[in-house]
This record gives sequence, C-alpha cells and structure tokens, in this order.
Amino acid sequence: DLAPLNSDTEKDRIDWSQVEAKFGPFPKLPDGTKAGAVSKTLTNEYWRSLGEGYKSLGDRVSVPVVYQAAQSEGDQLGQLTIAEGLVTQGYNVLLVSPQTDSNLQPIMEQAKAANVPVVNVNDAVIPQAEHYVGNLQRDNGLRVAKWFIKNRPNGGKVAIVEGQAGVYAAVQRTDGFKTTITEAGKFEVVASVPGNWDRQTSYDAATNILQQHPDLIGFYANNDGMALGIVEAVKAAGLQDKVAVFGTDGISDAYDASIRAGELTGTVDSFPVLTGEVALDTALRLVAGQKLPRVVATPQALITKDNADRYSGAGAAVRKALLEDAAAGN
Amino acid sequence: MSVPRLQFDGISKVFPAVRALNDVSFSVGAGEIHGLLGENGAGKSTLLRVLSGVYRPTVGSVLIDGQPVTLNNPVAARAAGVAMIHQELQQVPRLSVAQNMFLGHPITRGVFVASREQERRAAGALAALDSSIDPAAPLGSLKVAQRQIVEIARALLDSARIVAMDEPTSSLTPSEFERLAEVIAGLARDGVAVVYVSHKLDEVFGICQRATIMRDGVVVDSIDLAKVSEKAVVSMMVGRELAQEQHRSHASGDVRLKVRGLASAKKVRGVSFDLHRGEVLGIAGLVGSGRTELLRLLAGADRASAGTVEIGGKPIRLSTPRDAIAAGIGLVPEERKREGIVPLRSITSNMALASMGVFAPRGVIDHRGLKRVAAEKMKRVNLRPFLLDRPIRLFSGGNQQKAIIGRWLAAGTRILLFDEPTRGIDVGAKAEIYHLIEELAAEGHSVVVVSSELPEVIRLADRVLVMRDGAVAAELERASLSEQAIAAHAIPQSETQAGRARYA
Amino acid sequence: MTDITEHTAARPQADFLRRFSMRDAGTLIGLVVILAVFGALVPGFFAERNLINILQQSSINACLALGMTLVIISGGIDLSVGPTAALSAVISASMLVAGVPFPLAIATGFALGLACGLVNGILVAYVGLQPFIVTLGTLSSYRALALIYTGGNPVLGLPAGFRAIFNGSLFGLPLAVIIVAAVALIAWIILKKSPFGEYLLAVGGNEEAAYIAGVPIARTKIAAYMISGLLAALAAQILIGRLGAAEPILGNLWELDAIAAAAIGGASLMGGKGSVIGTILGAVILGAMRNGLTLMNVQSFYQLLATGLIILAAMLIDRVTRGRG
Amino acid sequence: MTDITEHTAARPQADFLRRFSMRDAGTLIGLVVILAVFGALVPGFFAERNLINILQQSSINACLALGMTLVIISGGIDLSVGPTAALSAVISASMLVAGVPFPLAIATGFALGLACGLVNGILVAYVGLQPFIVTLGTLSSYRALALIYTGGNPVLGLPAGFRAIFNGSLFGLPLAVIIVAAVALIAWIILKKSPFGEYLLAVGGNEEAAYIAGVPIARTKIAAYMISGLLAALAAQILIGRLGAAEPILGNLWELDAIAAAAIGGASLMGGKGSVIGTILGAVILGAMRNGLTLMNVQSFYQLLATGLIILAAMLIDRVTRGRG
Ligand SMILES: Nc1ncnc2c1ncn2[C@@H]1O[C@H](COP(=O)(O)OP(=O)(O)OP(=O)(O)O)[C@@H](O)[C@H]1O
Ligand SMILES: Nc1ncnc2c1ncn2[C@@H]1O[C@H](COP(=O)(O)OP(=O)(O)OP(=O)(O)O)[C@@H](O)[C@H]1O
Ligand SMILES: [Mg+2]
Ligand SMILES: [Mg+2]
Repeated sequence: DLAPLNSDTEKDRIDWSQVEAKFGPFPKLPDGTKAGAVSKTLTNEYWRSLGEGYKSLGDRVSVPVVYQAAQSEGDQLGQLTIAEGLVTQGYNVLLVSPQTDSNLQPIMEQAKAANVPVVNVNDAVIPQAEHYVGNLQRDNGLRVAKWFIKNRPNGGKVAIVEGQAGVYAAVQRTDGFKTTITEAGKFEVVASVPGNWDRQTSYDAATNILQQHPDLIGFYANNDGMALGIVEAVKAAGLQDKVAVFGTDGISDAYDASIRAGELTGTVDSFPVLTGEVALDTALRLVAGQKLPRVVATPQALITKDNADRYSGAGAAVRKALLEDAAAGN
Repeated sequence: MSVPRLQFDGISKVFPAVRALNDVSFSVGAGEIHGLLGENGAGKSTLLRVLSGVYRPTVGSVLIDGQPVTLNNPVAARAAGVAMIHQELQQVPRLSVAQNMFLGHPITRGVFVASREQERRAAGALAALDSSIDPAAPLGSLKVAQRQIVEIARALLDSARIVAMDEPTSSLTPSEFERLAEVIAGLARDGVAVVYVSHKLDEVFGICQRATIMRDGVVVDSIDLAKVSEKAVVSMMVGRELAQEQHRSHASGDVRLKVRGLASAKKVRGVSFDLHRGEVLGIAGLVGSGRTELLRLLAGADRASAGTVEIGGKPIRLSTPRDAIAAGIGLVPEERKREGIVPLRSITSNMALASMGVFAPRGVIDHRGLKRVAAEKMKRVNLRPFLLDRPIRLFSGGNQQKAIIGRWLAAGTRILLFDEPTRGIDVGAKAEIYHLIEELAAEGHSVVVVSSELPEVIRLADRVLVMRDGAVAAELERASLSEQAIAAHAIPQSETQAGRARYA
Repeated sequence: MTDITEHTAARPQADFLRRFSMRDAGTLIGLVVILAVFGALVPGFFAERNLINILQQSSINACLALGMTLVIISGGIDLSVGPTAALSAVISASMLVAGVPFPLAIATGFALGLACGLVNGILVAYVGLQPFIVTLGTLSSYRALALIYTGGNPVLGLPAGFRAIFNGSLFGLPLAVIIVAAVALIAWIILKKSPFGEYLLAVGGNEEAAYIAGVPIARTKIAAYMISGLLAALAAQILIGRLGAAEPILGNLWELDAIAAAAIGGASLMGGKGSVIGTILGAVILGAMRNGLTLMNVQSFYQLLATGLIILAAMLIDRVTRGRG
Repeated sequence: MTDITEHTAARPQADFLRRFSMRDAGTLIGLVVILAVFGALVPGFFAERNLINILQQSSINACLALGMTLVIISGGIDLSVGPTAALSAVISASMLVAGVPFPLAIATGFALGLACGLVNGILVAYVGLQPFIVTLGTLSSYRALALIYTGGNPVLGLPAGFRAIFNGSLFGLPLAVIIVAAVALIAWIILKKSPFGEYLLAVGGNEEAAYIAGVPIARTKIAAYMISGLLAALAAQILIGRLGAAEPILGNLWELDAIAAAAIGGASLMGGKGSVIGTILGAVILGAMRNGLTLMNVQSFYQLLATGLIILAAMLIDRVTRGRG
C-alpha cells in the first residue's frame, strides 16, 4: 500500500520542467481516449483557468475533456456525486481537485476497480492519491515572507487574512508565511484572522487591523480576491504607500487592475493554465502507460510590478519564462 | 310589500364531501331584526360567511335591495354595505383596539394612519357598549368578553345596510346583552337589516321579529316569532322533541378533591372547597372573578403560589397538566380554538391525545383499539357528522367541544373541569352536554362547571361556589339556589346597585 | 385573495392513510416527472447501476432529512445538523484511529450527536429561544468545536474493518441505503404508531392545546432535536465509512438540503405537518436531479440554476397535485 | 413547562410605545454588555474611529436586516438577499463600467432588486408556497444568474465618481451609515405610522383575520419581499462602492447575518412581531462582535465559536430582560 501522500514533502517527485526530458515527447494515445475532470468550483477564476489549461492541451492533442465543478466551494457530497458520475461514464482518466482531503476518497477505489487512473490536481490532497500534480501550498506563503525579509530589512508588524477555517490550502499558506517570517526575527505577526475567501469580510478585517496597528507594514492574504478587498481598505485608510499587500493565485484582476497600477504589491502566481496543461499531460502519459513519479510539481512565482509583464503574456511566453526560471533553480 | 333589503336566493355551498348549505332562500326587510337559528353545524356561519364574502356560494345569489350582488371577497361585501361580526374572533392581538377596528380601511392623513382620529372614533363606537375599553390598548391585553365587544363595535363603525351577527354574545353577560340589544334596536330604526345568530333562544325571542330556522344546511322554515313558542322552535331546530329534564343529584358523601387555601400570583386568593364523588359543583361569578384561573390551577396549567390540593386524602402536586391528568383531573377549556384543539389532526387523534399511555401500552399505538374507543366515545357524545378521521378544524364548535369531552372520557378522568362548557353551543348539543354531565356524575365522576349563564349553573349544579375578586364569596346549597342569590354574592358590595343591573 | 377560501376549504373525507398517501402522491408525481425527463435526456440514466448510485447518493441527505422532518413537525428547525455530524465524525474517527473498539467509537459518536441535539432542545424547549436562532448559534459553535478539536486537520486512516461496516452491500444494495431505509421505517412507525409521533404532531399543531391535554411539550421537543442529532451522527458514520477519513468541515450546508427534502416532501415549516415517505421522496428527487445534471454534463452555474428551479418546480407540482401545503 | 404558563400570562396593559421600547431595551442591554466586555478587553475599542468603524461595518447587514425584519413580520423569510444583492451588483457594475450614467445604472440595480423580490413575493403570496423554500430556490437561481451573467468573473474598474457617492462622509460619519440610518427611519415610520405597517403586522399576526378585515394580503406580502429586494440592492451598491468591484459571489451567507440581527432585535420567525430599532441594535451587536474579535486577534476557530456563543448569549440576555420572544 501507498503511504499517505503529503504533496509538499513527498520524495517521489519530479519538477514539471523535467518531464519531457525524462519521459520523452508526448506519447501516442489509444483511439477514443477521453478525459474527465472535476474541479472545486467555477466561481473562482483560478479553477476556470485550470480548466482552460485542460482544454487547450486537450484541443492540441485531440482529446476531449469534460470539465465539471461542484455548485459551490464546500459542496463536498455534490462533488463526489459528480466524480462518481464520471467514473460510471467510462472516461479513460480522471483529473480531480477535491474540496477536502477526503471527500473524493471513494473515487479512488471505484476508479481503481474500473482501471481508470486518477490524478489529484492541486489544493486538497487525497492521502491515497497515486498521482498528484500541483504546487506546494506552503511555498505560497513562504515566498511572500521571503519578499518581506528581503525588502523590509527593518522588519515590522504584519498581518494575515486567512481563507475558510480548516481548508488545507489556507492552513498551509498561512503556516508557510507565519513560520518563515517569524523565524526571521524582526517581524511580528500582529493578526491572523479569518477572511473566509470573502472580499467584504477581508475589507472589514483589514480596516480593523489598520485602525489598531497604523504602523503595519504588510498584509498577506490567502487568495487574491481577499487581497483586493484589503487593498481597498488600505486605500480608504490612506496607507497605500506604507502597507504592502500580497495575495495568492495570480488571477487576472490582480495583475491587470492592481499590480500594474501599484495598488496590490504582489501575488504568488501558481499559473493555473499551465498547471492544467501539465496535469492533463501527466494524465495522458499515464493512459499511455508511462510510469511517472507520484508528484509532478508545477511552477509558481512571486509577481510584483517589476516582473508582472514577464509572467502575464500568452501561454507560450510564460512557459518559456518559467522554464528559464526552473533552469535557474528558482 | 316592498323589495327586501337582503335576499338569499337558492344558495348552496358544497365543501369537498360536505354540503353545508342546500338551496337556502329567505329574505330580511330593511329595519328588520331577523334571527337565524339552528343546531351546531346547521350552516348558519357558512351562510353568513357567504354574505360577507369569505366564501363564494357554489350556486345561488345574494340580492341587496333587489339587486344581485357579487360578493367575491370581504372587501366587496363591505362595499356592498355588509358588516359582519364573526363567530370566531378575527383579531390581531398585537395591534391596538382601534387598529383592529379599522384594520383594512384605516383612516389616513396623507400617507400616515391617523391614530388619534381612529382612537376617537373607536371610543365613540365602544361607548354604547363598554366605555371602559381603552382604544389604544393592545387588543391582546383584553379579556375575551371585551374582545367580543370590540368585534361588535367594529361592525358598527361602517354605516352598513346589513349587519350580520354570528353569536355576538357568546362571551357576554346578560347586562352586556341588554346594551347590545339597545344598539341593535337603534340600527333597526335606521333601516338596517340585522341577521342575528345565537344559541340563546331568549335573546332571539327578545329582539327579533322573525327568524329562519335551519337544519343540516336547509331552511326548515321562516317564522314569525310572535306566533310560536320557544319549545316549538327548538323542536324545529333539532327535528325532535327535547325532553325538559330536571336536575337530579348523584352526589355522595365521599370527598374526592379537597382544596385548601389555593392561590395564584395573578388572580386567585385563597380558595378552599371540597368536591364529592358524583357531585356537580357550579362556580359562578362575574367576568374576571378568577374562575378560569382557578380551573387552570386545578388542571395544572398554571402553578399555584400557595395552598394544597388533596385527592382521596393524599396531597398531590399540580405543576403541569400531566400531574393533574395522572391524578384524574381533566380540563375542558374556555377558549376551544386556542387551548382545546389541534386543528390539523383528526377527531380521533384529538380525542386520544391525553391517553396515549392507554392506547399504546407497549409504546405502539393500537390503532384498532383506538378506533373502537373513538367510535364508542364519539357515539356517546353524538358527534356530527360522524367522521372520525376528519381534521377537527372542519367541525362546528359544538362538535369540537364534544371531541374534547370525549378526550377525558377516553382518559378515564374522574374529575372533569368545564370552563363555559356550552359557549357557542346550540340548544340541542347543550341539552346533550347537560345530559352527559349528569350521566358522568351518576357514574361517580366529580364535575366542576364554571359558567356565566346562571340558568345553566342552576340547572346543573348540586352546589354553587360564588367567586368574587379571586376568593369564594359564598357557598350555596341546591336548596337555596336562585339567580338573585348568586348575583347578590357575586357583586362587590359597593357596586351592588350597578352590579345588579349587570347581572340582572 | 383565493388565499383564505382555499385555506379553509375542506379536504376530502378519506381516511388517514389515504389522505396521507394523497399528499405523498404529489411528491411522487414530482419524482416521476424528474425521472422521466432525465431518462429521456440521458442515456443510461435508468441503468440499474445508476439507480443504485442515486439511492446511495441520496442516502445521507435522506438520513438527515428524516430527523429534520421530526423537528419541523414539532414546529422547530435544526440548522446545526452539518456541524453536529462533523463533531461526531471527528471524535469517532480519532477514537478509531487510536484503536478504540468499533462499537465504543461508534457509540461515542452517537452519544455526541444526541448531546448536540439535547443542547438545541433545551435551549428551545426550556429556555424558550427561537429554534432558528438557537441552531444558527450552535451551527457556528459545534463547527468551531470540531475545528478546535482537530486543529482543522482531517483525521485519516480509519481501520478497514470499520469502513466495511458502512461500506458493504446486501442483496446488491449498498448497506448505507439499507440502513437509511431501516431508519425511515422506524421514523414512519414513530410518526404513525407511537405516542411520541402524536405528541410531535400535536406540539407543532397547537402547543397550548397539547399542553392542556397533558402532552410533555419540552420532552417532546427535546426528543425531536436529539433524534435529529442522532441521525446526523449516523450520517456522519456512514460518510466517514465511505470516505475513510473525517474532516472538521464535513457537512457544510447539509441543513439546506435536508430542509429542502423535508419541505418538498410536504413538511410545513409552521409545524404540525410532515411525512416520512414524502421526505424520502424529496431526498431522492434532489439526488436524482444532481445525478442527472452531472450525467448531462451541465456546467456548474447552470446546475446551480437547475437546482433552484427544480426545488421550486417540485414545490409547484406538489402544490398543484395536492392543494395548499 | 414554564413554557405555557408564561405564554398565557396576562400582558401588562401598557401602551404600545412603552411595550415596544421595553423589548428594545432588552436588546440594548445585550449591546451594552458586549460593548462593555470588549471595551474592557481591547484597548482602543471605544476610540471614536473604531466606533465609526463598527457602524460602517454594520451598515450593510443593518440595511439587509431591515428588509428582512419587514418580511419576517409579514410571517415570511427571505433567504435570497445575498444573491439578489449579487445580481444587482454585477448588473449595475457592468453598466457603470460600460459608461452608462450613474443614476441609470443605480436605478437598474434597484429595479433588479425589486424584481427579485417580486418573484419571491408572487410565489409566496399568489402561488402559496412556503417562504423558506421559495427563497431557498431563488437563492440558488439568482446566484446562478449572477454567475452566468459574469461568467464567474468580478466586474472591476468602477468609476471613481460612482464610488464617491457611497464612499464619502458627512459630519464625520460615513455616508453608508447615514444612508442606512435614513432607511431605518423610513422603515420605522412605515411600521409605526403607515397603513402598510399595520397590514404587515396583521398579516403576520393573524392572516385570516387580516383577510376578513379586507387587508390586501397578497399585495402586502409582495411589497415586503420587494422592499427586502430593494434594500439588498441598496446594500449591494454601498458594497461595490466601497470595494470598487462587483463579484457574482458577493453576499454569501448574508441572509444568516440579517436573520440573526432581526431575531436578536426581537423579530419572531412566527410572524407578526419585530422592531426596527431592535434590528438596528442587533446588527450593531453582530458588527461590534466581529470588530472586537478581530482587534483581539482571536484565532479563526475561536472566532467562530465566539460568534455562535454570542448569538446565543444575545438571545438569552434578551430573553431574560424582556420575557418570552
Ligand atoms: N371550510 C370548511 N370546510 C369543510 N366543511 C366546512 C367548512 N366550514 C364549515 N364546514 C361544515 O359545514 C357545516 C356547517 O357549518 P357552520 O359552521 O356553518 O355551522 P353553524 O350552523 O354555524 O354551527 P355553529 O352553531 O356550531 O356555529 C358543518 O358540517 C361544518 O363542518
Ligand atoms: N394572557 C392572557 N391574555 C389575555 N387574556 C387573558 C390572559 N390570561 C387570562 N386571560 C383572560 O382573563 C380573564 C380572566 O380570567 P379569570 O380566571 O380571572 O376570570 P373568569 O372568572 O374566568 O372570567 P371569564 O368569565 O372571562 O372566564 C379570562 O377570560 C381569560 O381568558
Ligand atoms: Mg357558526
Ligand atoms: Mg373564564
């Protein structure tokens, strides 16, 4: 039996940039191969972009991909129903992004019985997953913490606005940031409060924190929607020059409206379109019979005004930039 | 003769499975006070609800001053000049008296309700009946009788051409009736046609010229009241002769219930009495004298602040109705709709509610046994229509009352407390209930009857407690019972003069 | 304006069983219509395997909705079922992982569900707070307790033996379905055949009259909430058996599905009215709908739209076929 | 068992205003207690700036809760306020971004709120479905429409001029607070002084009596839902003015906060009862609590616990100080 997967520490892993070098170009697939994918929700741009990645690669290699999502984030049984539907319908491979670590567990068994490989794509981690594609959640927070350590050498007060209580990604990201920045010594995390993935809640929380700590130097938010709410609160408090705000995910609003305009300081982009492509690529290689490592790590990068253009262009350009980063060992 | 003010022309009303009215036709002239008589379930309320636009007739039409009118809803009926006093109080407890009276057609100044003006006009309408009611008080703070007066006053606000009154006096005292009678006479002088429903035949004979008698949804006859006797009317109503029964005592010497110094935080102040096996104890008193509250204490519905209650010599605790029921005490409450029935449930379920332990000895209800008992008890109380599985809300008040009595029969209750047992109940059913009470006493039950109708108390009671201000003012033995004697004790000394008039 | 006249209109004079199945017939027609539509649109919808899937997928909601039905009949509502389930799940699961024997771990989970219901019931029945607000408050509190207990982490690695208990099948039907069917049967018997059922209907129908008639109001209400808590705990055991893990955030929004199933099945949120058969049918309607929409590969926004519209449609069909709810 | 005795106890025969402010006093005490606790624990809690923050942060919930109060008084409930707000927000926002003049864009948002309320009202009043289920169905449907309309994306880049309308301040108070205060005043006048307010109380208090008295039942109910929809739309405009963006997922779970505020303020979910002042106090209680917990940097699980417990505590204080809700 497999040991329970921890995607952040698993040894049997490969970086996405190495896959082609190790396993050769995209393989030939059996006729009529089709892929089914279930995501968390479509109400968040991140997951829609992931679907675009599936679709763009699917179109290129002529594999139809069905992409479904639960009706809302947190709809655990609804997502299970969808996944079970896909197993019964005879897809050759499943790509799943579970709501929680366990809610799609039954799929693993059903799919195994039907001899369908399952790829766990990002976020929550099914312990029994044989294949995982995604980034390190902890690394999100860690990268932001490193930015502060490098760019605010004098340290200061920082605050965290968390996602929904108890959600894996939120816990890991928060922990990555908090641990790293605390260990650096000069920083004090004065608040770590729930924003529930909600812009309004985050706005109110940020207003309250700023009022109590007008000397705050930065916020880290577990996603970009919340970060954009915080930006508004910082602006309303007239502190935009003093307080750095970071988000996570790299949704287009963060880039276009906010980072370039100098409002949002930065975000950790995990390149969902590219992640989708890598995930489908991995899945199809499995269908073709290749034996890939258990974890395929996908890229992420801290985006700020300075490097925003480098990472936001068309798919091929970003891919190139990221391959360069990977080669440089970032 | 000229065109009648109001004419019912071939009205039928069919509810699923019940034909409540069947080809009802009669007419009422302007300035006429017309009685509408019939047993419970005869269709009186249904007819008046058709008149007031609450129900639409299945067939037939209503004519006012010779013109057919369409009465599709209460607003249309009001517009056509019909005012109605409903049998069930139709009020909103959280609104004030005046707001209730003007509900649906408030007096406004600009976009606002003119509360002062409403209260002034309400006070005017109330003055003729009971000037002590504050039009600005929340209706919920009034007693039932006062609420009924508000309901009547509301109908007087509009200058209606037709006023329909469905048992307006069910909670009123005779003196309040007297004042109402004057008001009604005034309406008649103004040319209003009044339709008056009551189970109190003396009232109908007192104020009406003519009356229509209904039975099972059809008109038996329209009669001139001057030319018939009360007895003849009763037999037309019930379709048979009612034997005029005399009081018979079944009281024995054994004390079953011993009450000493019973008091409540609210109304009751140190009541003591004994209740014997087979005895019918009447409790008389003015409205608000604490009778209902006393019964609620005995039934465990309210908690006593002092005093003891013993049954068969053993003191018992009465903190909840369950305690009372376990001790063999059951209450037939005053406000049937609020405290008596579970409207959506069947007659059988309502009957069985207090004796689940009996019907479910091993935790599972023996439905066959239950059906048998229900059939037996309901036959005994003469439920009509005899549909045991029908939701109780679809029955007339009298039949609902019978089911509640059946509840205690089924529970094997030995001490029955009746609070205004015949309020809103017809002569036939009333006689049945009296008979039932006597039978119960004969079987050894002990019965307490609270009633505002002195003839009822005198007819039933072996002994009467007269209450005044929450205490027992007098205990009258059967031999010394008379309306005058009761009234003399019921009325506070200082107010004897006024009080006597009230109770006359 | 037809309002009141309809309201007071008599219902046909049939006997109880017939009346009740008349109402349930309305729900049944709703189910049949939905099945027919999906059957026509989705090939393989009527495959035995898929029908079993629908039952299995409905079973957890059905389990909760049965408890909810009893609470609703008593005139209350229980918004805290999801967090109750989560609390029961994480505690049972951590006991199982720690090697505690199955029966004890399961019993503890059940006891916790009962305790959660007891707290709700006491606040409603003795303290006299509004059910909606009480269970809104405990909704947050129980969830928080589950999160605090686990530190927000899932409890993983449930023993295979435990999982087999709730995960097997019998006569080709998943055990979960059979368990819930048994629960439904018991609930039906309780409601139709036991004094407690009569008490529930009376308390919800007219609390004051029930009180005078000697019905133990507080105990009846508390029992309803406790049953709801117990069934939430049962649903939790079934789910963790199925998932092999227990999460503190399990059971998110379960209350809405459960209420929807009960209401589609004819329960009135004013109390005094509700049907076990109707509730089960309501749960299957919701399950069939989800299943069918997924098989049709409807995009999630449109699924959400369909969910809303189907709830409304089910109520409408129900309304038309059986008269005012 | 204290249940019934209290219930039937005679009510003091005081005048209306006194009775009402007696009840509101209960809520006020709840607020004072919570403020005192936070004031003692959090330095700077009573700073003028922070008190204004609390008001501002409560304003959106207060706005929704006022509409909710009217609906609850009429005997209904409106679960669809969040999605109604979202729909109104995304449509107004996309008009604004497309350069439509502010008044027209705002008016369209309001019209949409009214339309959402109208649909709810018609389904409740004319079709006769249960309010809980109707608005549960439209909760999903309206949300889905907002998502479909925007493809799930937020609408960004609202003109600064528009944002200034809802974002300014007057006499040192944020405009949003002043707007909601004005709405509260209007709601108070409606409830206390207008025939419509009387109709609401009558319809919720005794629908049959109201019908017989000639109250236009259906119109009254529909108007309540439409006001609720309108106020949801107003809340949406305030919010997007503040955030500078309109998201289709905006307003998630708003209904629960609004119901909690109304209930803490003394509204009874059985209908016929509710207070504008109480509701405002209820909203401020919830706002003060969130603010205080954040300032105390309470960890999220414990914040959730505190939220639940404070809702229960507020109801308890309320219950104790003013007798049965
Ligand atoms: N809404 C209804 N649905 C079905 N049957 C009804 C309805 N209303 C009344 N009935 C039935 O119609 C018949 C006539 O009832 P109605 O209330 O008119 O009698 P009534 O003469 O006023 O009796 P009471 O003296 O008790 O008031 C009864 O059998 C009653 O059960
Ligand atoms: N909570 C209450 N709200 C309104 N009225 C009440 C309440 N409790 C009791 N009452 C009414 O107060 C009246 C007084 O009851 P009490 O026992 O003092 O008098 P009573 O002698 O029974 O008078 P009645 O002849 O009116 O029954 C009763 O009619 C009862 O309906
Ligand atoms: Mg009648
Ligand atoms: Mg009385």
